[in-house]
Amino acid sequence: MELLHGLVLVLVAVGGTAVVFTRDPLAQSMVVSFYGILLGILFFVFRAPDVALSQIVVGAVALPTMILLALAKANQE
Amino acid sequence: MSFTSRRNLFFAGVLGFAALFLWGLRGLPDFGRYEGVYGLTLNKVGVAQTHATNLVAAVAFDYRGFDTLGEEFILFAAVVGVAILLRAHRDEAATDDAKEKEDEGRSVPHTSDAVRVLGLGLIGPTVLLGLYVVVHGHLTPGGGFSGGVVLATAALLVYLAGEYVALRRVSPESLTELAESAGAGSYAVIGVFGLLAGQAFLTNVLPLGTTGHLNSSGTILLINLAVGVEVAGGFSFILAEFLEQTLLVRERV
Amino acid sequence: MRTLLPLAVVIPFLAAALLLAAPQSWERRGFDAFAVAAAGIVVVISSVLLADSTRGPMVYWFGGWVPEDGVALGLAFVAEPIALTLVVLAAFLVAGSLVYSWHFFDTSGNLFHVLMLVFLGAIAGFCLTGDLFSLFVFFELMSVAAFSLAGYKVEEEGSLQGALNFAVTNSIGAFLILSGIALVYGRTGALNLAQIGESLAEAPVDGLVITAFVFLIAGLFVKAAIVPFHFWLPDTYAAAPTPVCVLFAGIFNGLGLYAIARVYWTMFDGVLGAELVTLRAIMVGAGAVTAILGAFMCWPQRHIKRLLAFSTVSHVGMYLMGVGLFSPPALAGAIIYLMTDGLVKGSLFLCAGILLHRLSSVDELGCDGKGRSIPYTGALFLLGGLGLAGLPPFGTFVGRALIGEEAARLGWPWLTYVMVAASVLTAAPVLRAGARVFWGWGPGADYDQRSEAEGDEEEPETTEARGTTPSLMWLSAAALLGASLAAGLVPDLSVRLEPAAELFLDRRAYADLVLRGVTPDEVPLPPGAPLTEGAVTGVIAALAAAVAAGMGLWHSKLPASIRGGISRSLGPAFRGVRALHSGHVGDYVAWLTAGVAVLGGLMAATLR
Amino acid sequence: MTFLPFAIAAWLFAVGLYGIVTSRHLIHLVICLSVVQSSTYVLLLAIGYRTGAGAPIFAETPVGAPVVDPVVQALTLTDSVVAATVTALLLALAVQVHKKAGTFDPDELDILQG
Repeated sequence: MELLHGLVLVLVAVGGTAVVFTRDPLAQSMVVSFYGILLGILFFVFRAPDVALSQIVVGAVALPTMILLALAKANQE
Repeated sequence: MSFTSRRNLFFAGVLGFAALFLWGLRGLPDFGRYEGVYGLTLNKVGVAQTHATNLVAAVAFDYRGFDTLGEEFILFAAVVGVAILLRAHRDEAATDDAKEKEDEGRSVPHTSDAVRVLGLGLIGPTVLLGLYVVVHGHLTPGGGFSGGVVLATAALLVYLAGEYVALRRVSPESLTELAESAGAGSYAVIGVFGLLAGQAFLTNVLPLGTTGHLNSSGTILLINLAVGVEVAGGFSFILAEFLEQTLLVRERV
Repeated sequence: MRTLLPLAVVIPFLAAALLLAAPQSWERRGFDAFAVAAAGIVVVISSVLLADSTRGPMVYWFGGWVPEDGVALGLAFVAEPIALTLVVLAAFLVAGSLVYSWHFFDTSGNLFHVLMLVFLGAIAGFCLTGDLFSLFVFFELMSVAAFSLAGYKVEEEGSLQGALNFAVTNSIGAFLILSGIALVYGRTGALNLAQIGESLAEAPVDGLVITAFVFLIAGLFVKAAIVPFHFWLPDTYAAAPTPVCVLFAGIFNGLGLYAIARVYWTMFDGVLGAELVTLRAIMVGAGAVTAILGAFMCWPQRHIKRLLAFSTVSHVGMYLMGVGLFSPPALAGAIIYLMTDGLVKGSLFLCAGILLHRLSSVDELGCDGKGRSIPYTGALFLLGGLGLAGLPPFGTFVGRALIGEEAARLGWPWLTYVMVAASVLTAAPVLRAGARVFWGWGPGADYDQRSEAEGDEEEPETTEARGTTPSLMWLSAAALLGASLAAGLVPDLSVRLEPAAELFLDRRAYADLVLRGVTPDEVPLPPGAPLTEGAVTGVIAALAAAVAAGMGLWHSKLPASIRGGISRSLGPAFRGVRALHSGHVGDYVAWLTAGVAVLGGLMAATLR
Repeated sequence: MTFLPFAIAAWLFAVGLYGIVTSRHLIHLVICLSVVQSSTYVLLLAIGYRTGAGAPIFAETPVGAPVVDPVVQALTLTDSVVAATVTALLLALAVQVHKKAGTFDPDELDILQG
C-alpha cells in the first residue's frame, strides 16, 4: 500500500461524502464532476486506465451535463 | 413516516448493514495480494488467443462478449426510456402553443463570441480524439465505450458554440436513434457471424491479424466500432432530448 | 438444437433493434405484427428447447470458450427444464400482452414494442445463464426495461412516481448484488456459478460467505418484493400500463426467487448446506410474513389494480415458501404455482384493463354495478378470483398442495394453513370487487365513508370507441385464464417437474455438467399421486373466499357487536400497516437498509 | 492500512444510502444513487489490484509480466458507461414527476399512500 493510494482513497471518500452533503443540486453537479475526476485518478492508480478514461468522460463531463440540463428545465418553469 | 423516524430507522439499519459489510470485506485477500484464477489465466493466454493487446477489451468483447451485449442493451433500453419520457413531454408542450412550432422559430441562447470560437475550434479535435479512442480500443486503453462518449461531447460542443440549430442538422434525432439501433443491432449481427460459420454465437471467426497492428483481433475491433456507434448515438440522443426540454421552456418564457 | 439456444435471447434483441430503426411511417399494425411475431418465435424456440431438455440438459459456451482444467474462460448458457419453463411462460405472456395491446393507447409509436422485446430477451438471458455476472447484467437489463415500461404513462403522476420508486429501490438492490458478486469474486476468482460453487465448498463458512449470500439474497428479495423490500411493488403495479402489469405480476417477481434458488443450489449449497435447516426456517419465515402482510393489505384496497398488486406480494411470499423449503418437490410446486398463479393474475390485470377501457376507472366503489354491461369480462374476473383461491382444476391448487405436503413432511404442517389463509384473504376482495362491479351486489355507499381521491377518473389507455370491448382484449384475458385451467388438467402435473427439480438441486451434477461436460444420469419420473387433500383444500378455500367476500359486501348487515369487534381489533393494525406504505422513496430505502441488517443479523447469528 | 480501500467502498455505499434516505430533492437523490454505484466500482477494482503489477495492456508491457486482474476492469468499464444512461433515465423520470407534481421534494409526493 503506497502513500499515493491512501491519499487518493481518502480524497475519494471525502469527495463522495461531499456529493451527498451538498444538498443543492446545482452546486452538487459541480461537486459530482470533481468527484468523477477523483474517481478517475483513483482508477488510474489502481492500474485501470480503461476504466479511468471512461470514468472521466462520463463522471466528469456527461453526468454533470445531464444534471445541469435536467435542472435547467426545473428552474425555468 | 416523519423525517426523524425515517432517519432513525435508517441509522439502526445502516449500523447493521455496515457491520455486515465490513465483516464480509475482512474475508477478502489483503489489498494488492489478489491471485484470482480467472484473471491469472487470461493474463497468460489472452493476448495469444485474441491478438488484442488490450486485455480488458479482449475480456469485454470476446471472452465475456455476451455480457457486454447485455450491457449494450441496457444502454439501449435506457435511451428508449428517456425517449418515451421526454418525447411525450415535448409533444404535449408543442401542442400547448401550436403556433411557434418546429426548429426555426426556436430561440437560441445567446453565447459570447469567444465561447463560440473556442467551442467551434474544439469540435474537430474532439471528433478526431473520439474516433482515435474508438478504433484503438483493442490495442490501448479506450474503446467504444469511452470513445463513444467523447464523440457525443462533440455534439455538445456544437451546442455550446451556440449553434443549436446546427446540432439539429448534424445529429437529428432520427439519425442518433438510427445510430443507436444500428450499433446495438450490429453487435448482435457480429455474434451471428459465429453461427453462420458453424460455431458458437459470438465466436471470433474473423482473421485475427498481427498482434499490435490496427487491423487485428478480428471481431473485437468490429464490436468496438459497433459499441462506439451505439454509445455515441445514445449519449447524443439523451443530451439532445434534454436540450430540447430546456429550449422548449426557454422559448415559452 | 444447440444453435437455437442463443437465439432465444438474440432474436428479441435483434427484433427490438430493427423495430427502433423502422421508419415511423410504418403502419401501427406493422409494429404490432412484427413484435408479436418475434415473441411468437421465442415461444416456439423455447418450447422446442424445453421438450429437448427433458431428455437431458445442455451447456452452450459463447464464443466457443470451453473451460480449461475446470476454469471457465467464457460464458455459458445452461438449458434445463426449469429455466426453459420460465422462458416459455415469459414468451407466452409477452406475446399475450402484445396481442392485448393491439388496441392499446399509442403515444410513442414503436417504443413500447421495442421495450417489451428487450424485456423478453432479458428474461431469457436471466433464466438461462450459468454465470454470476451475466445474471446481474440481465437482471439490470430486465429492470431498466421495466422502469421505462412502468413510467410509460407519462401523463399520470402516479405512474411516474411509481416508476421512480421502483427504479431507485431496484437499483439499490442491483448494487447489493454487485457488491455480493465482488466479494465472491474476491474469494474464488471465478464468475461461473459452478466454478464458484466448487471453490466456495473448499473452505468453511465465514463472514465473507455470509455477507455475499445476504447481499445476493437481499438484492433478489427487492426484485421479488419480499417484506420489507416490497414497498415499491404496489406503487408501480397500480399505475403501470395494463399489458405491462401482466408481465410484472406474471413473471417478474417470480424470477427473483428463481435466481435465489439458482444461486443457492449452484454456489452456496456446498458451503452452507450443513445449515440447511436454519436457512429453511429463515426463508420460509420471510415467505410467511410476506404472504400474510400482502394478503392483509388486499382487503382495504378499493383501487382494483392496487388490490391485485398486493395479492401479488402475498403470492410471491407463497412461492418463496416453496423455494425456501429447499427440496425438489417444493421447488417443483413453487414453479407450478408461479406459472399457474401468474397466468391467473395476468388475466385479472387484463380484466381490470378492460374495466379501465370501458368505465375509465378501476375504483371498486366508483364502478359499483356499472360493469353489468360487460358480463363476459365479469365472468372472467370472478373465475380468476376463484383461481387465486386455488379452486381445482386451476393449476394453482397443485402448486400449493405440493408445497404444503412437502412442508408437512419436513415438520411444518401449519404452512398449509398459512397458505390457505393467504389465498382466501387475497381471493376474497377480488371476488368482492368483482361481484360489486359486475353484478352490483352489496350496498355501495355506506361500505366505506372514506372519501379518498384514489382510483377516481383515470386516463384511459385505449383510443378505440369506448362502447365496446375489442375482442382481442378479452380473448387474451381468456387465453391466460384458460392456460392456467388447462395446466391443472395436465395428468400428473404434480410430478412432471420433479426430475427437473432433482437435477436443479444437485450441485455436483451441475458442476460436472458445466465444467467437465458430464451429462447427469436421467432421473426417472416418479409415479403420480392424486392430490385429493389439496383439491379438497382448494374447494374449501374457494368457499371461504366467497363467504368472506359476501361479508365484505354486506358488511353493514352484520350484527353490530361483530362489526365493532372487528374494527376494534383489526382497525388500528390495518391503519398502522397502511401508513407504512407511504409512497415515500426515502422510507422505502430506510426499510431496505433495515431489511438487509435484519437478514444479515439472522444469518450471522445462525449460520456461523 | 491494507483494509482502507475496502472500508472506503463500504463508506461510499452507506453514505450514498444516507443521502437517498434524507434527500429533499429528487435530483439530489438520483446523484446520491450514483455515489452508491461508485462504491461497487471502487470495491471491484480494489479487489483486482496487485501490488507492483502493471495495467493489463500489453501494448508495451511484455506478455508474462505481472499485471492486475483484467476481469474486474472489463466488468466496471462496461457498467460505468451504461450506468450513466440509466442515471439519465432516472433524471428524466424526476423531471417528469416535477412537471406533474410541481415539486422535487419526496415529502410532498403523497399520492401513493396506503
